[in-house]
Order: sequence, then structure tokens, then C-alpha cells
Amino acid sequence: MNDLDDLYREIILDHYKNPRNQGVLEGPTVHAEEGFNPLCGDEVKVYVQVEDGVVHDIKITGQGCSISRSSASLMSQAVKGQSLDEVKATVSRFKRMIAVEETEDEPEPVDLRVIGELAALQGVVKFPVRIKCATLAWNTLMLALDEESHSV
Amino acid sequence: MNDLDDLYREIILDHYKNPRNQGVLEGPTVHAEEGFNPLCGDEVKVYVQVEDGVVHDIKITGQGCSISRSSASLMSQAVKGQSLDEVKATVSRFKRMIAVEETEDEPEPVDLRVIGELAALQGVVKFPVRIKCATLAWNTLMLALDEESHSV
Amino acid sequence: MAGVEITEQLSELRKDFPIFADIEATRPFYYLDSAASSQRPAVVIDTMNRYYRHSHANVHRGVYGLAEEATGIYEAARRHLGRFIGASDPVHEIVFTKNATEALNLVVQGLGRVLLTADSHVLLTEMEHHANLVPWMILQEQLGFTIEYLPFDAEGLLVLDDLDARLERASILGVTLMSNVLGTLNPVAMLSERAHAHGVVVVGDGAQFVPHFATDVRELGVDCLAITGHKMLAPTGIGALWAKAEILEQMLPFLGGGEMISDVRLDGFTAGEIPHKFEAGTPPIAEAAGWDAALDYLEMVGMDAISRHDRQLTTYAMRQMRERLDDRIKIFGPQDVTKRGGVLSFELADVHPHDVAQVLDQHGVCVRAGHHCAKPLMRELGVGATARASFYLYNDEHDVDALVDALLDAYQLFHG
Amino acid sequence: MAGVEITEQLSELRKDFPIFADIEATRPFYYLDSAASSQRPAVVIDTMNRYYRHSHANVHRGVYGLAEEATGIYEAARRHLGRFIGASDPVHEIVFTKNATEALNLVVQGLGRVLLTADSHVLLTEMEHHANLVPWMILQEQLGFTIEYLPFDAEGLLVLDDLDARLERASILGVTLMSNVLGTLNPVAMLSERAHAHGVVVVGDGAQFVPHFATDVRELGVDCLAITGHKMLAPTGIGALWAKAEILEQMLPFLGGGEMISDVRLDGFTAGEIPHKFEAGTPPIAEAAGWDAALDYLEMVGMDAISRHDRQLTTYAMRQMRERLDDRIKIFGPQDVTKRGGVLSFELADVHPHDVAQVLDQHGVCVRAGHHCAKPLMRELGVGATARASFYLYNDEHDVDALVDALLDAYQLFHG
Ligand SMILES: Cc1ncc(COP(=O)(O)O)c(C=O)c1O
Ligand SMILES: Cc1ncc(COP(=O)(O)O)c(C=O)c1O
Repeated sequence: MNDLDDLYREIILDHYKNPRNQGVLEGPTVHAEEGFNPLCGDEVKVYVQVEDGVVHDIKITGQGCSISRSSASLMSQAVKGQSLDEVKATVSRFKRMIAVEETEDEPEPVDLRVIGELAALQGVVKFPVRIKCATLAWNTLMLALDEESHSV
Repeated sequence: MNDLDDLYREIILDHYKNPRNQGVLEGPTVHAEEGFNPLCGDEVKVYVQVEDGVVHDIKITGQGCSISRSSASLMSQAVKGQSLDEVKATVSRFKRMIAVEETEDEPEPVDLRVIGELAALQGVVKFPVRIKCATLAWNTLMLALDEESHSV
Repeated sequence: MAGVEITEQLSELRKDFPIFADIEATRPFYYLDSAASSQRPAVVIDTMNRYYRHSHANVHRGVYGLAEEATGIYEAARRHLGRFIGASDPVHEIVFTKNATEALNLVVQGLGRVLLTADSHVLLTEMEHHANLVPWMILQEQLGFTIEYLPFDAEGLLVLDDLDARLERASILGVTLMSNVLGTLNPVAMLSERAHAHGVVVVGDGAQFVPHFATDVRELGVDCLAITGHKMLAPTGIGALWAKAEILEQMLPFLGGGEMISDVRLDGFTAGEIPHKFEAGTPPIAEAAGWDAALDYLEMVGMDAISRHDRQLTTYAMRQMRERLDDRIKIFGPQDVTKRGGVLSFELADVHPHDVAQVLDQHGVCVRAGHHCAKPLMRELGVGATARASFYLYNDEHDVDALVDALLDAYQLFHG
Repeated sequence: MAGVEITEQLSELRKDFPIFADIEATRPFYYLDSAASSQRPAVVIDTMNRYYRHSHANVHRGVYGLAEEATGIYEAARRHLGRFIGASDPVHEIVFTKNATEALNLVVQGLGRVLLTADSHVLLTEMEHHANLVPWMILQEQLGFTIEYLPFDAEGLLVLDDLDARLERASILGVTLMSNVLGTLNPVAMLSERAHAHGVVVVGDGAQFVPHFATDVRELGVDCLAITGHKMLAPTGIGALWAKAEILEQMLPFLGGGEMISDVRLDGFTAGEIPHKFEAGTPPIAEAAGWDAALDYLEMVGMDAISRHDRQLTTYAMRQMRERLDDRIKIFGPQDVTKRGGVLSFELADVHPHDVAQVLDQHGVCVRAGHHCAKPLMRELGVGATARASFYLYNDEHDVDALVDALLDAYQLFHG
């Protein structure tokens, strides 16, 4: 395992053991959604509070493997404070980084400087089975935001 | 192909081109039965006239390949004049000679001197698919005799 | 003659198929039964060996590297097959089955139960293989709809006079792209267009066509297509159903078990996503790897070259049979070679097809004799059985010459 | 220690399995996932190669010698498998399928449609694999009967308190001979006897049991048994249903197509004879040849030697895990090794099974992580997923040692 892998492993383990933005949100501007990984029964619940088109706050609860929990934690960091358009761009960048099963083509190269710490999850591409772990929180976030856009 | 094969081939061709006991039988003591080869749609009809427990007469109609027609012709020669018990023994000897698909075991050795010209059909063992052709008339005969025994 | 040149060029490939050298070392061998099953190039056999020797593990769910590798190999085969037939969504539209027959049963049960009721009509043809007849009959016993059949004429071509009236009544049209007995190439693109105009879903049987012709499901216009590996240089034990994603989405699951579910509770289950929803249990993994290699090989040769080669051999064979056997032989199906594939069913005067095949075998010529799993068609032809010779890329004029020599001998034997 | 001796003796056989040497040449490789799929000895791979290189043709109906040869190979495999499990009529009682899952779907649909109505009860267990759950649920949607489940206790043993009352209501009992998660060996001979006293037909799932224990269907008393090749050294793409001839006779045909009919007319079909009535389309011929060779190999080693070897390794593994990981590990299923096969599901404290499997993979240790296609069982255990190690004849103590080393490392990594 080379140094970069080690670094990534450290980031993942750090976020797994100390997940950021844990907890629940309440209030009229909060949207919550539950996600569920059919592979292993893992669950995640994402709460987002959107104000003026910006993700004002985000919290996460649930249980899962290191990939799914660290991915949720890294996601919460990445999108907090972003506008809805920025969130969409982040989600799409993240998915392109790891999407390999869903499309016929090789994953598009992604600028790792733009994606920041999220790059730690790039290694998942090599393990298609675990892509579902990595995307669980992200898909759940998108559902929560969909709901939010419908409710406006 | 060795000489014996040639001899057998001659017997088969002879009976195919000049089938013995062709035709129909009529009368109150005649039993008739139709047989049908699902493999190729070939049909045979066997008429037997049993008197005092002896196959007094036998006639055959139908169309088929060289194996099924010669087998029917050879059969008609073999059983004509036999008692019902002798017919049963002949049928069973014949079936043992060619039966390979139906039982798990190797076919029992059969005394070729006892079986006579029927031995010409022995080569069929090597072609399990064609066993159905070879046994068509025989199974049909047994059905006709069954019917006869029930009607007594 | 340009024809012979190309044929010779292709039959160079014969050396890629180890069975020919292996058998020819001890006896003559003219394999003319590829419509029943083709032979395999070494590269297909080697690919499977490599799979078993280096990469085998069960697919999906396995987290360890070997399981990922096996899954990757299996899914790559799916995508390759999808591209090979022009699927617009290769990842989701190919369901692996054990053969074309299972593929047809799958679509009949999965789609039939959604689209059909006791009042429905299903339109088939009288030249279908049992695989595209019996599954409909089994479902019919359960649901009670009506089955109609398009007849064919003396040339073996579909009679389409009342096509629109029949389509008007029908919910599904099931049709073979190419007859395995007559060789007839059916006008499937036109049939699909007309069917769609009446809202009829088209189920194509591609078992004979796909191995021999460049296939583009979008051009053909069919909604579903059954395919089988073993007739196109791939291993036994694998076939596939291609269907448009929206068709697969509405189909009911067929086989239940592992891999095809998203959740199972004691009181019921939720089916998984397409195509996995239809792949219950451990799939034919090594076989998929072999099929992938077979597709590579076919692409390397070129499907158009294969179709041309088939046609040239068919032309040559029909001419030789007529010239050397004249009225002692009757060839069924279209006399116009542009309307048929490389499958020749025939009758040798007064010699039973079983006997034909047996005498030919003495000469090392392998042809099939029987009803070719198409009994309604045979009944229509008025015969119980036919003998059938069929060609593929490894055949050449020598095979045809041996066939005609052996046919002359068979005739002699039974008429001499 | 006698145990270790026998184990070492058997693991000599490891060299017969080329994948070990091939992978070990480049990386460590401890394959502990044979419950998902086993590896193959060279003789199985070579047998398939020989088949494709010398004997391939489609089976049945072919009159020529090569087709007879292929048919002979295929039918010989059928008889061998029948003898291997003690069938009284091997020629007629083995139906080849693509896997155990298809075998179960076949018996559920074929027999279920004959025996069940809306009022019927089917008795299953809570430890069944999805393959013995979902097919029943699919049929239930069509016919509307009731499904009951036998629960299991904290040791993973079936709770049979009200067995007779449940059997009294039931028409069919479906039960796995061995759990693929808990390793539990169910008392099938006793269950069959009790079931038969109530006129209940017993469908056994032998996918896990048959590869590891000498099997005699007459002793087990089951009426039907599903088996799969790939878990017992045979190729992918083949499985089988064994059923008593009188059961097969009454079963409705399932897949329709070629080979399974006696006649087809435009207005219906007549099914053929058993077992062909259930084998529609071109069967897995090369795979049957490979399975035949796998059976030879298993017989050469001896099924009792394999069971003993599994048990010794299981004992060793349970002891090592407890000694070196103590309360950091929880092993599911019977703690008494005589009540279980060589399958160990476990939980490593606070480390998700996916993470366990991934870290183990870094050490070259291959274990499965997930719900093992037994979601109701997992729910009963109160977990979403487990990690599972499973043994076969080519494993030895080194595999177990590597497993426990890697588990310690995983624990360290996530708790360090
Ligand atoms: C107990 C049990 N039943 C059935 C199956 C299904 O076997 P297959 O995948 O070969 O259909 C398995 C294997 O996954 C199993 O462990
Ligand atoms: C036209 C046609 N359809 C379907 C099939 C069935 O294919 P398989 O035996 O692979 O299921 C065949 C081959 O026998 C065929 O020729």
C-alpha cells in the first residue's frame, strides 16, 4: 500500500470514528430522508435545513460500514454552506469520481484538487460492490433536497 | 466396416426393401395396435391373430426408416408361430440385446445363436437415439398382445 | 471466382478450432450441424480455463478482490453482448439465462402475465421452434388467451395478407428472425414497424440469426430478443434475453432466489433492479467469460464476412445438390439465397432422413435428422422428419463436396 | 494429533487445484469462501477442455456418431450424479438445471401447482436461503396459500415443539439440509419421517450439504433435493433437481421448448418422459461432463474424509478464534461442532462485516460479508450482515491462522 492510500485510509478512518455533523435537526425548514443499503441492511438518515437556497445545516444519523459512514461525514462537510446548485455540482463530481458500474464508459477524470478530502473515497472505484456504500448518503441527500424543492 | 457388419447391413437392407408379413389382418381373433415414434413421426400398425395361445398370424403396415422397418419385419418372422410365452421371451431377449438407455447397467450378453437373424440389429446399441426406431414395432406388438390377454 | 476466394480465406480460421485437427487425426470430419450447436475456437476454451485457474469466485456481494474480479468479468460480458447487438443500454438490458429457451420462457411468463388476459391474442408463426411455441402454450393453459399463427407458403416465406387484421387483435407478436429448418429470413424490421403501429410488442427469437448476421436491435425494431451462446462459438450453459429497459421494468420476476431481490421478509419480497431482478442464483460465470471471448472472435472475423461466407457456401451447396442429385433431392425453404441463411433442409428420394444421416456419418459428414424441434412446421411441410445441413465460418467447399458425395452413396445404397 | 494429520493429508490435494499455485505466485491467497462457490481441480477443467476439443455436438436426436458421443457423456453424468446421492432410479430421477435455484423454482412451480390451493399450508424454516423462500412467495402470489415458518433458537437449531401440529396443516415441507449462514445441520431424516406420517411432501435444499457429506436420499427420506455443481468442484452453469420418479411424473412441466416434448401441435403440446420433460432447450453439456469428473474426484477423496476434515478445521477455527480474539468475536450457530458443517458466520466487535472482509482481503484472506441471501435469518439474528468463513477439502490450518491474524489486524485498525 503506498503513501497516498495510507493517507486516504487515515481520512476514512478518521471520519468513520469521528463522524462530523452527527445528530438530528428539527424545525419547519428541515427536510429529512431515510436511505437503506439493500446489500447489508445499513441505514442512514439525512436532515437538511435549506435557507435562501443554501444548505444552512445538515445532520446525519445511522449505522454503517467505514465507507458509508465516512462518505456521509465527508459529504456533510462538503455541502454545508453550499448553494443548491453547488450541491448538485458536488454530488455530480463525486458520482463521476466513483461511478463505474452505472455507465458503460470509464469514469471521467475528476480534478482531485476541486474535490478535496472527498478524494479519499476514490479508491472505491476498484470495489464496485462498495459503491452502494459510498453513495448511500448522497442519494439520500438528493431525495431530501428533491422533497425540499417540491415543497417550495 | 468389417464383414459381420456388412452381413448385418445386408440383412437390414433386405428386410427394409422387402419387408416380410406386410399387410392387414381382419377377423374377430385379430388384435391391432398403432405405434408412433415421437422422434421422427414414424408410424407402425401391428395386427396379430392369436389362436390357442399361439401367434397364428401377424401383419404390419406403416412407414419408417430402415431400422424401424427391418426391425418390424424381423420381428414378424421371429414371433410367427410362437406361443405367447415364447413371444415374451423373444421380446425380452431382443430388448436386452439393444437396451442400453433404459437401464443403468451394460446390456446383458445375449446368445446370438438363439436370437438368429435379429442379431443384425445388435449394432443399434451404439446409437441410442435409434433404439426407439428399433423397438417401435416390438412395443406395439406387446400392446396388441396385452389387449388380447385382457379380452380373453 | 470471388466467392471461393473469400470462402478459402475464412476457412483459414478452421485451424483456430481445435476439434477439427483433433478429430481429423483419426477420421474424416465434416461438421455440418452448426445450426444445432457450433464448435468453439481455442480462445474461448482458453478464456474459460484462465477464468477457472485465476479468477473464480462467486459474483456480486463479495467484497474481496477475487470476487470483484469475477464480477467484473461477468459484467463485462454483459456489456459486450449488449453492444454486439446494438442495445442502447447494455448495462441494464441484457439478462443472462441458460439458453435461448429459458430466455423465451422468461419473457413469456414475465411479460405475458402483465399484458395478457383471457381475451388477448398472441400472434406467432407456423415456423417457430418449439422454444417459441410451448412456453406460450403453457401460459395459455394458465391464462386462457388465444394463439394465432401466421402461415408460410411453398417457398417457406411468411404469408402476410391479413397481417394488419391479425395485429389489430394481438397484444404480442412472437417471431423467429430466421427459421432453423427452412433457413427463411423473416422481414422482422417491417413486421416490428407494423406491429408497433398497432401497439403490439414484438418478441424476436434470435437463436439462429444472431450467430450469422450483424444484429442491431434498433434497426430490427424488436422489443425483446432471445439469444443463445452455444450456437455462436460460446460455451454451453448460457443464453440471454435482451429487452428494452422499459419492458424489463414492467416484467414480473420469473425465477426467485438469491441475487434477484432487494429485500426478503417472511411475508414477502421486493424484487431488485434490472437486469439482476431476473438472474436468480449463481449465474453461468465462466460461460459468460467464454461468450465474451467468442464475441471478440466474431468481431475480429467480422459478422458481414460471416454472412457473405454462409451465403456463398449455401449457393454452392444448392447448386451442387441440384447438379449432382437433380430430382433425387428436394430442398425446402426459399430457393432465393438472399432470403435465407446457411441452413439447408432436404429430402433424399425414398431414403428416410435417419438413414441419410446414418450413412452420411459413415462418411464423416455430420448432419441432423429429425423434426428439428419444429413439429408444426414439419406437419405443414407434410413430412415427419428432414435431414438438415448447416454452415458456419469454419466450413468450406470440401464439406459440401463430402456431403454431396455421401448423399449419392446413400441414394445408391438404398436404391441399388 | 490425529486431526492435524488427516488435515495435512487432505490438504496435499491442494496442488490438484491450479488456482492456488497460480495466485500464490503473486500474492497470498487464503480462500475461505467455498460455501459461496468452490474452486475446481485440474481434472474438471481438463475434462471440459477435452469435451470441447473432441466430443462437442448438441445432445439427443443427433444420429451421427459425435452427437451420440455427446449424448452419452451427458447421460453418463446424469447416472453418476444419481448414484452419488443414492437415487434408486438414476436414469429417470435427475433433472439437470442451471443451478440449485432453478431446481427449487422447478419443484415449487411443477409440484406446487399440483398440490397446492388457496387453503393449503407450506411449511418452511426461518433459516432458508432466498432460493427456498422467494419461489414459494412467487407461487403464493399466484395461488394464495399460507406459508408458515419453523423458527430457530439461540444456538441456531430448529425449534420443533409444535412440529406435528404444523405438519398436520401442511402439504409441503421445504427445509435446507444445512444452513449456509449458521452451518446448522438440520435433522432431516427425522423431519421427513414425521412429515410423511402426515402425508407431507419434503423438498430438501442440498446446496450446502451435498458437497460436504455423503448423501443418501433414501436415508434422508426427502422426496426432492436441489443440488448445485459449482459448490462441489464442478463448473458454474449447472445444478440439478433429484426427485422420486413418482413425484416427477406428477409434476407439471415448467420451462417449455425443445427436448421436453413428445408432440407439439398448433393447438397444444404433449410433454415428454421424465426427466427430459423438465429439460427444455440445449442443456449444459460441457458442464455435465465437468460435474461427472468432479464426482469422480470427490469419490476418490471420499466424502467421509471430507466431512471429517471440515469438522476438524471448524473445531480448530472455533478454538483459535475464541483463544486469540476472546470476547471480541461472536460466532453464530451451534457451538457443538457435531451439529454443524464447515461454515462460520461471525461478528467482530464494532467492526462492520464489510470492513472485516475488506481488511481481510488485504491479507489475502477471502471471506464473504453480507446477508448471504438469507435476510429473514439475519433479521432473526438481529444483524444486517455477518462475515462468513467456510472450509473445503483444500483448506488447512494455515488458512485458519491467516484468518485469525487478519481479524486481529482488523480489530486493531478500527479500535487502535
Ligand atoms: C442453502 C443454499 N441454497 C441454495 C443456494 C443457491 O445455489 P445456486 O446459487 O447455485 O442456485 C445456495 C447458494 O448460494 C445455498 O447456500
Ligand atoms: C430458432 C431457434 N430458437 C430457439 C432455439 C433454442 O435454443 P437453445 O437450445 O439454446 O435454448 C433454437 C435452437 O435449437 C433455434 O434454432
